[in-house]
Amino acid sequence: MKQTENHSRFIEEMKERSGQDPACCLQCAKCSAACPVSAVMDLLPHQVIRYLQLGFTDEACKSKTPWVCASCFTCAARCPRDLDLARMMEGIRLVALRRREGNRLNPGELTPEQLKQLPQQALVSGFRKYTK
Amino acid sequence: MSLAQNRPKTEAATAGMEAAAQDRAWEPLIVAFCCNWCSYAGGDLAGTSRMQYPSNIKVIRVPCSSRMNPLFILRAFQRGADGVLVAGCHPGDCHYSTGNYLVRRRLSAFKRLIEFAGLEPERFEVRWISSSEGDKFSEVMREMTAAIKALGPNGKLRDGRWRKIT
Amino acid sequence: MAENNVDYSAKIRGVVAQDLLSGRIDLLLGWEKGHYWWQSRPLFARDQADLERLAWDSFCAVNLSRYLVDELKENKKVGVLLKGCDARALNRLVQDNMVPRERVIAYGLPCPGMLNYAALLEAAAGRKPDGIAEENGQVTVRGGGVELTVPRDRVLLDKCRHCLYPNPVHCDQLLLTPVGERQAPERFSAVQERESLSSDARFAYWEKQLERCLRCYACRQACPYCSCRECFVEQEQPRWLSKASQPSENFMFHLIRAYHGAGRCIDCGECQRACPVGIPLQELNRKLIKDINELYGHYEAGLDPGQEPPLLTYRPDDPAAFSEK
Amino acid sequence: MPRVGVFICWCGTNIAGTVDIETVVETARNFPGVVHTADYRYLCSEIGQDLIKEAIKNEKLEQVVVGTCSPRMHESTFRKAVAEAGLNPFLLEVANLREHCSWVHQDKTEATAKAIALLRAAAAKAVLNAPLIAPRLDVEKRALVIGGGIAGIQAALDIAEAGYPVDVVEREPSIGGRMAQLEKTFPTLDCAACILTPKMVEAAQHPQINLLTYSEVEEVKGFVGQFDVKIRQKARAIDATKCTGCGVCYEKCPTKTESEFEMGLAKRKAIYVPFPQAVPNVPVIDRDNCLYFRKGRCRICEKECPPQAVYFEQQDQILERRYGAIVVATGFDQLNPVEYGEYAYGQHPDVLTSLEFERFFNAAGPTGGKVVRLSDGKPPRNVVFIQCVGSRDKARGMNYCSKICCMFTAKQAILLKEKVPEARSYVFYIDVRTAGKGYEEFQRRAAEQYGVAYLRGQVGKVFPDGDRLTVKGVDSLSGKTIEIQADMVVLAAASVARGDAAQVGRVIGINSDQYHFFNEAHPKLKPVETHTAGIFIAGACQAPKDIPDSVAQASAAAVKAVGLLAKEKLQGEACTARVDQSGCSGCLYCEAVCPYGAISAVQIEEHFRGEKLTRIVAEVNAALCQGCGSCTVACRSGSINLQGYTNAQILAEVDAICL
Repeated sequence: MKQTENHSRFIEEMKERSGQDPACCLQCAKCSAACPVSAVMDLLPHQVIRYLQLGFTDEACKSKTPWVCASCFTCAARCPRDLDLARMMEGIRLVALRRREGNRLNPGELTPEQLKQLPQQALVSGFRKYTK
Repeated sequence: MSLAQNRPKTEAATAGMEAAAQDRAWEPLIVAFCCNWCSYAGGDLAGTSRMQYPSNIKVIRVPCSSRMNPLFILRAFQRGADGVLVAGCHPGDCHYSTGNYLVRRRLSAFKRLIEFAGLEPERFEVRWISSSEGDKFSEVMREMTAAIKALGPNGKLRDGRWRKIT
Repeated sequence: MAENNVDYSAKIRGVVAQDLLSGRIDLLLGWEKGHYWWQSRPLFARDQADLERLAWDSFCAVNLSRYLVDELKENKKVGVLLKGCDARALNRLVQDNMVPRERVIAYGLPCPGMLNYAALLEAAAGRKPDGIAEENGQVTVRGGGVELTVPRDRVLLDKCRHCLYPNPVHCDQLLLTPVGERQAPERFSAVQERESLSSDARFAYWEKQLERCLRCYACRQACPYCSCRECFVEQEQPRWLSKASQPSENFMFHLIRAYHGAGRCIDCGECQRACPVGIPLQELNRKLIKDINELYGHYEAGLDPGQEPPLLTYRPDDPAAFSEK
Repeated sequence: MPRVGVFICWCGTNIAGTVDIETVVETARNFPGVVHTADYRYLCSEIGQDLIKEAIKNEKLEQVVVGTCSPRMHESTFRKAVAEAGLNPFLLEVANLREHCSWVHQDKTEATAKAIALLRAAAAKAVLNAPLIAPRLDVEKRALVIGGGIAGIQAALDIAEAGYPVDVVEREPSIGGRMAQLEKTFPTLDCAACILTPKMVEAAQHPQINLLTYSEVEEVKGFVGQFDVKIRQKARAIDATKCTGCGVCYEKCPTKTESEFEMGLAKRKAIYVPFPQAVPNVPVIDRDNCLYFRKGRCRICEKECPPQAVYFEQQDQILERRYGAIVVATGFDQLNPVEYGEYAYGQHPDVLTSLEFERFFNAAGPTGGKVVRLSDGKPPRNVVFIQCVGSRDKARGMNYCSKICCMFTAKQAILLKEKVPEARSYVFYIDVRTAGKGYEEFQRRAAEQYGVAYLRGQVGKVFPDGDRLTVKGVDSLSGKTIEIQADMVVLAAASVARGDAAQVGRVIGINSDQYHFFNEAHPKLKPVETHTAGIFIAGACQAPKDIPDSVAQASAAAVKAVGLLAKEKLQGEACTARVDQSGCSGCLYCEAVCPYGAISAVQIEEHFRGEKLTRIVAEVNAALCQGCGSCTVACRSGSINLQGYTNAQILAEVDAICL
């Protein structure tokens, strides 16, 4: 288990931002079973939580999963421990963005076609999710 | 050595506030009357489960919350309590079957009366805590302590002549 | 009323004299004139001579029911004159088993409200009045050769101003014709006014009121619900409170005095009338009446001795004045 | 001032670790009346108790104060010690320095200061303690068992075998309870009926046992040794003394309705016995469905009944009886998983709860013992078992583990393989919990010999897909999402308290936890006692429990009840209310608030100015008084006081704690 100060600070910050404590997770994996986008995740949601429980925060951040999460809240509705996974994913994203002091989405990288084709709402949501 | 020594025994609330500002060591005294069967047992469970709460709370055991004579409450304020709590079984769960139903009426009327006389509502509370609610016990104690700390020392209903004897 | 009170007194005397002389009652509790014209004090009549002094006028404020408790120890059967509030006081005492109802003959006197000497003084505008006359809801104050007339409502006792039951709610014999309904002003207005203040302002108000208390216990002596054989304030074991007139002790006394009337006080106002230093004691009693009515349903003490006082009963779904989470 | 001794317990480091014992003892020396102080590592030990007894004798102590654990723990221990030294046991006061102090505070200075305050209050109260004598009460030598399931039956048999008469009240028309609904029992695969039925018959035939089936407890009054109970015996509309149990009536009855015993999967008649082995084998007419009761015509059963036992006019009877002890064994329910929309329960006939599925194995069950799909009557190929449906679920269900599901699921998977050899079972679980003799071996057998696939993970959703069910889940160990085409889905729904448990608890006078399971008096040391003396609990009404545990607890409860019934006299409550008649004005407000009817009016004579007067005052029946003290507050003059918690004592405590 990784217990460095850096890792525990990450967890604490994530807990504070999301209001969710990974320690409450039973690892029943119901979130993963219910997740509609799990097919395109490299780690299943419960595995991300497991990494957090064990202190592998870098692995959790490197994973595509928090960025793929569509925040549909199915996991939150099903979780028997009343954990809001979607909020946790959001927490991981926020902390990760602040840690790296960078954005995962640069407006300059979007082609004019993309900008034209994508609905406004998607752009706003995208920037909210991938930039700090 | 006793916390009580640090507590100001002033007549009026305002004087108490000033004293509190000067004396940062002020800690409120809260007297909690707990019924033997539910709330006192809830306190025991909080203990067994090591659920921490401020030491400002001092518990007096009564057989039933319906043993609570309002005079005991006034006496506590008179002698220097900054807050008083009465805790009993949840209505319907009274060990003596109906005690807390009567208490609900008695102490509702009394609480409003002493508030009418000028006491802040937070200073006198009634809560239902069962023997299995150790967590609620400690939480109520934490909440009450925080609320009284925010209010400052109680000067109202306090007897100015009354001092520590030892 | 004052105009005709001689006639009324005579009429009352006629009825009760028969009962007293025939031995139906051993004693009659009524009123007689006191040292001053504006005072009527209790009369304990045992014979015709005593009865001659019986008076019924606008100053018979003293509640006679309280005297039954002691007088019934020495007399088998006692007759008592009851105004509206006195009749409810009798119910209070009967309900508390302080007075065996069957040993009392209650003579009902519909009451137009009693007058307040202080208010008359005020109405006399600086002159010392030496008598009054009453007609058609007007009171004429005589004094220093001048007569001033004011509406009767203006010179009523505080306790009578809010009276809801001027006619006795029960009696064995009604002696006079019932008075009409009166428009009583909202009795909780003073309480509501006080409730709107901050805690500190309320405390300051009561601190100021209660610092005058002499601990003479006149309020208790006058009160029909304070019927204990031994009052908690006088107990030595345990000593609930000390004898000193000291702010916190005064608060304790008055809060508990009022609390002991919770669900029992008939709101007759005798406590406040009896108070020599003018503490608004009725406000504390009314606060309790108001709250208990709001929380646990309307209840008027003294109307029906068969109805259980609200603090002696409960409903499982009662509301509370504290959080029940 | 009486001579007071103060004794402080370290409780190892439990108190001494947080409370500075030396300072506490030093301070206590100056409390009013204190002439002796001592402290010891374990005051409750024999040496510790001797320390107190010696001091009482040597120092001529008149009052004893101990600063120890909670009085709810050891008050009686120290009372006994004090009594052995010749003092009245009620001349003892306990300050709770452990549960209410050392265990809940960490700062040593604060905890020490609080310990002193608590001890000072106890000493101030002790000074005013008076010797008390508990009244001696009669014991009615008869027990009541509420609930006729396996726990109730066992408790009744044990009490009856000890020689005491027992009444068993059962709400349903037959005893047997949940166990009667089971086909086989884990971990031995005994047939449930084969082991239960003999016990049912034994109970019915035992000369000391009186079965009151189709009956409910309506009111419990009184107290330990003398509970006065009202039991409603619902009208069966059958004269049980005539009925031979031939069954002609229900064969002929034209009205069908859902069978409760079969979980609604089969029909029963309006006149019925719930199951073939019912005890007593006397039918009941269900008045909500009977044509005669609904519409005033039919009466076929009456005409057909050979011994003329049908008796439509029969009325409910109220039985009033006194009991010395009560055992509550009212059992449990299975959660209705309809709230869990993702499992499609109620949306597809092949999604079942485990209790429903159990009935499929029974030869007398809805399918005649064949495991088939309700949708098409074909045997299932793939069966998915989902664990923890509503258990370990603080969001939508119960926070606790239902304890029995892992085992009954393994059992059902094994039974399935035996009935339908080609069937394959999949179990989605969070953890497999098999604590119990032979349990682990049993579960492993399911996995190893019967090929049951255990998947550690949960099911996200069950999709009704044509005539099959698509189950989407995850195996968390491999991190693979799993999709199974299932023919049946069995939900291990949580075991929950009976729907009306809270209400029943109120009637009986025992309290329950947040889930409405009845509370034991102590989670470890008093597992079958309740907080109400003389009332004991057994079986799944206390918490989810399997059969061996229920039976063990039932026997434990029976021993407790027998121990009570065997007593010549019981010691009543010593801390009872007492009236000072000279101060009592006879208003009897105390009588109005007394929950036990312990206060009544009495006429006394008094001398007043040379004359004899009579007046009414209140009087307390100490045998009835339970010491709640509600009366003391209704008494404005303080003329009724509670011994052991007098007005003076509580005021003294308040004063001392505020010092």
